[in-house]
Amino acid sequence: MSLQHVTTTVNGDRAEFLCDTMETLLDALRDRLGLTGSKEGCASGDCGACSVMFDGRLVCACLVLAAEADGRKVETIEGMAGTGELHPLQTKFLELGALQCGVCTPGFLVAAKALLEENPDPDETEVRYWLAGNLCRCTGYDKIIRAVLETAADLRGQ
Amino acid sequence: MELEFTTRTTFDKVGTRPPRPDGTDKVTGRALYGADLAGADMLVGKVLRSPHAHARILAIDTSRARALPGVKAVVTRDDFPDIGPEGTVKGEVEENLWDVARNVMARDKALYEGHAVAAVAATSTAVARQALKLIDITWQVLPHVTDVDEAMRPGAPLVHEDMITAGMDPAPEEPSNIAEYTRIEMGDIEAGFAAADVVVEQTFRTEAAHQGYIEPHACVASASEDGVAELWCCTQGHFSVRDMCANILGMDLASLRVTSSEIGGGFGGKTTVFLEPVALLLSRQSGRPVKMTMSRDEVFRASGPTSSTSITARIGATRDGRITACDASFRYQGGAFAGSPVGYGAVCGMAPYDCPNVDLHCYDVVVNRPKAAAYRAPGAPMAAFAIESLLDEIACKLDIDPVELRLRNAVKEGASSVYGPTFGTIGFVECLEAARDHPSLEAAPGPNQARGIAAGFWPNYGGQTSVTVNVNNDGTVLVSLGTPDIGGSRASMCLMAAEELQIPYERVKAIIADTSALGHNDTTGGSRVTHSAGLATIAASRKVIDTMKRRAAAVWDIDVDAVVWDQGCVRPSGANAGDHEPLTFDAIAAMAPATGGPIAGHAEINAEGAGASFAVHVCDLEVDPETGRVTVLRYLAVQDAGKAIHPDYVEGQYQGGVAQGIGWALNEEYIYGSDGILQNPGFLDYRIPVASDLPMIDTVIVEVPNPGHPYGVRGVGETPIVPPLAAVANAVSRAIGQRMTETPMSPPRILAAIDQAP
Amino acid sequence: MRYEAPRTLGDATGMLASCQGVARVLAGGTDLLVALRSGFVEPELVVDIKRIPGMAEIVAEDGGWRVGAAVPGAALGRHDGVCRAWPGVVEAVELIGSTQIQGRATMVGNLCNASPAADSVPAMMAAGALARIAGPDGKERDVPVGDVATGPGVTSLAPGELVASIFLPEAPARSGDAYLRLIPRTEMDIAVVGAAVSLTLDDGGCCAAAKVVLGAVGPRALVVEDGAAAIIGTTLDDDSLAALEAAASAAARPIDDKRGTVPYRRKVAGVLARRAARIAGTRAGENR
Amino acid sequence: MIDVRLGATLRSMAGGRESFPVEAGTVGQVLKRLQGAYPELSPVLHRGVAVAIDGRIYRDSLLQPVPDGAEVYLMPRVAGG
Repeated sequence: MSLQHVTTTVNGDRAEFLCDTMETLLDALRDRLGLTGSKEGCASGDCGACSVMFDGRLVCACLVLAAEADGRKVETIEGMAGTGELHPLQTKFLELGALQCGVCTPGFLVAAKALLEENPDPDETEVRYWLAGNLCRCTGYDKIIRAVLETAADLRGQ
Repeated sequence: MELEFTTRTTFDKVGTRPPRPDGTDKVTGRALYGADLAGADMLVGKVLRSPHAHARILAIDTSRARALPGVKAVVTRDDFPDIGPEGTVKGEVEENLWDVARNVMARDKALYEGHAVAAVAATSTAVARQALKLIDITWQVLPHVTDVDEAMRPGAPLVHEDMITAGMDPAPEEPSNIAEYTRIEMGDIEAGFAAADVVVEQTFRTEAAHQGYIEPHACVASASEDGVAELWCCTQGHFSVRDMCANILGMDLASLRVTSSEIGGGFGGKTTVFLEPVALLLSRQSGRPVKMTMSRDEVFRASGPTSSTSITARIGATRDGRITACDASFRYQGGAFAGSPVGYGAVCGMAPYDCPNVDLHCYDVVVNRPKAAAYRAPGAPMAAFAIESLLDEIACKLDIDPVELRLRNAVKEGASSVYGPTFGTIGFVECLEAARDHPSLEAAPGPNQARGIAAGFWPNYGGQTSVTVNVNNDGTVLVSLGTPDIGGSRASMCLMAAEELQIPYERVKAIIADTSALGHNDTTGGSRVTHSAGLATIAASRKVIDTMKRRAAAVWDIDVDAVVWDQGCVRPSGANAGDHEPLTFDAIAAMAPATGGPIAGHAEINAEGAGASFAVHVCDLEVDPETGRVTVLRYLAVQDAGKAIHPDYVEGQYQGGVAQGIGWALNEEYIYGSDGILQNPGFLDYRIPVASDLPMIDTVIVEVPNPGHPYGVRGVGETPIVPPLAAVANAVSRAIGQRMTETPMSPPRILAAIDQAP
Repeated sequence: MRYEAPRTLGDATGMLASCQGVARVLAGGTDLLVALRSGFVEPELVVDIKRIPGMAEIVAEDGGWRVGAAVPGAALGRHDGVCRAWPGVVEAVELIGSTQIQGRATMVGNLCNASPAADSVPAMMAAGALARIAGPDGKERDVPVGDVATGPGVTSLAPGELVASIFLPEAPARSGDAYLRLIPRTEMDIAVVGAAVSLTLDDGGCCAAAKVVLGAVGPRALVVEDGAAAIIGTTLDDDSLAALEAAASAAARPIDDKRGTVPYRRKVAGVLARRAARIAGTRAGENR
Repeated sequence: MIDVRLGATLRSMAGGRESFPVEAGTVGQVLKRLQGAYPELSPVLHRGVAVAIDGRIYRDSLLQPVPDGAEVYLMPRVAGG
């Protein structure tokens, strides 16, 4: 079985790997590049734990073939914090206790960041529907939704 | 236990909401969970699972798989030692190891669809998958049964041909699928019903739910030639994993070191082993590290969901709403092995109420489904569904407010509980009053809307715990715990250590140590950790203080009785102790090397004194009368926490339990076809609530201190999932004017009930 | 499995045609990757069409819109022209999965997956959409969207053919469309029942033309002629909507499965058709 | 003298009898003397029990003192999720 050579950009840096054509982007990120912040919760696009940005669009990395990443731009949770500084969403999640076990948290953060970039002033319903593809089994979502709404307000300077 | 205390009520740090010590790693993706470890030369392990609900395994031929290039190990039932029905139990395992060993790998029969029958380790996932296809099994398919009531009928297919019901006098002569019968009796049931003015009776059914943790089971095993092995896995209890694996594989406890990874949710489902013994065997056979992860589909088919149940209950009450009698039959299936939580369910259902006459019959039933594991307050939500629904029916019949009805019957300190002992200090009445007085009850339900109220109870427990508190020379403190942190317990332990040591919270860090670093720790579960690990952390911190007092006294050359611990400093106890400047915590820490070496405290305890926890939930919802769809509009969870150490994570437990309970009530279920095959082993059709399904979940933390803990802590994790099935059912029933008696209350079921309404 | 990402439509159809074994087209991949992962399909060849120029574009054509096969739902939902003309089609596409799925899933993929419960198909059919099919001989043909899926998982596409785009025609003045589905949750589920209605009002506010299409109540999306007849010539008053409801329930040919029962689907098909017609009517009234 | 009572859950396993008097000063002594004096309790003890003393539940504390005249119940052991 010959492997596919893929050259891509991950969190702003050029990345290269060899992969089987059956491998998903999630497999490649985790197993080829050692970026294990994106989690596999279902491998069917139903839980959102592997949410990443793919050429500027929010996607589940488990539903993208690794080979598709050639020449594309991938952004993962590992690239969310600046140098020595957390993203405001990350800070707010910590401040409000918006995580328990934490395994869904990277996916929520990537998805929430995408939301605020597109809609800086979402209401509660918009946040809930935008994040409906991210399953959390611990928190009942309450503190997560609050954290996103409060971060949005902070970023708007309110 | 040697720790002497009076429960304190004023705190400096406890009750605040600082960020958790493990938080930054979790928001940046650095935290390592079960599937995140990679080792050099690591193999991939995969399990072959039964496609049949019930089948005898006549032969297993692995020769074609072994011949496939890249396959490094293949294990089947033949590779497991026979531990015998009594087994040699080392360590603190409480599960029946004979059953666990057979659940991990099928022996003569596959007992459910998904039951493991063989496993391989190979150089890649693709090769491992290919190898599974090359294992040839000769099956003799047998009749199966997956429904609890059908399994109890005479003539039902027998899951275990030789199972004789325990607990019956005289013992039955014929085998059946009833593993155990238990009867719980108090008072005079006939007199109780004779005294009743109103009697309600119903049969209720609940379908099995899965814990639904987002992280599938995963582990990495590495066995070396000298018989020593290491295991990394996501678990609620790595000491129990060590004990179970060692016993199943015939190893010494000291030869197996288990490290718990970060854990992506458990809710009781990660209290046993599935992959771990198999991975150890594959590693032993191949001489290489082996990683195994379950797919989501395997999690549903082959880990441990909760029981499905069938409950017939009858409650009598006087005209003024005093409960006089309750009799009930609880039928819980525990999957393919004995051990459903029927007994807990039965006592938890009635525990909140002062009912003098009780007669409960409990049946633990086996069926061709995966072995049930614990799920948050095991057994209690289903029983509460039945009991709290009947109380709602009584409230409707007598036209009494449902909170008022419960207040009239609520257990108080000194009441005798249905499971025996007299209640100590409890906060049920306080919870009911807080719910009654909450502003969210002021809104009157609109058309097609209604409000449902239900209560819940969980006894909580303590258990064995070892904690070490190490003081560094710079005055920072490290707490080593042996209880995996599922929901923020490291933050709570740091708060309690900081409170005792009177140092800033930021100066305390906590880790989960592996099995070689601490004495035995019971599993994280039963809502025990904040109570028991908290007790141990406090005890260990007090030993640190004792040592610090001795060191300061020695430096001052005065008697240790002449110093006191005050505001994070050691001071002379009075004028005649001499004139010494107080020594701060940091100063004594800095002097440690020169005053006798490292300062540490440790505590190895068996925590007792767990305080029972009660909750009252209020659910407002709307039913679409044309489609049967339910929209939850408002939800209030009131619960006694004793003392909330870190209120964010207490609220989080309430909200999380509510969300799981709402999911179970409305949509979550195991759906079996007539072929005994699970039809919805994925998050698409096993419908756990998504963010847009739920409203904000209001919480009220009631604090009636538990006298069994120095800070008054009660466990909080289990109780919040007990009331929601009933709270939702009571609301739906009131909205449509028809009593709902089955979960899930899916749109088709509600529409059918509406169509049947008079 | 061979993965190819051709740069022209001709290359794509050529690869598909010359493949001896199972070949699959990869657009959004939200169905294909799940099938691959579960072992449900084991293709010899996967042809990724996203690198073909124009595939991810929406262009104006004859007063309507041509939507490329690789346009994800997220892009369609942000296209003002399509949103204005066919809000029902857009809402149907946007109901497919989560935000993450919307970043990938395409209308054409939803069509070619040929699920009886596909959300966008009834809405496209009600809108009179055409699928442009490209073949290995370089020829293209346009067929009504309703003719692509022939049964669960089966399409009328010949070997080597693929659907290159969907044409949404010009929306007539005073017209409106709507799509509703029933799922137990609010998101992330497969439709238990879906109902699309597209209609046009005359100057007097009477319904001059209508199409009613149901999803998930038959082996493929069902056109309910009797339902349309029940509202044409009416002002969408309660009685005509009740007649539409009855016609939709009567036309439904559902099965019992893990997602719903026959009587439930039958009843809800009527309810949703009625509700969708009311929304479409309101939209038509606002659309001058 | 301590009057050990069986919680309702266990009573049916021991022939229905509720009360078992023993002389004992600790939980361990209670269990040992029950075993010797009341053979009908062996299925209960074999199953594993927790002991409630004046309303507080002890699972494994054989050394726990039992005050004379205390309310002592045997109960099934409780775990959880």
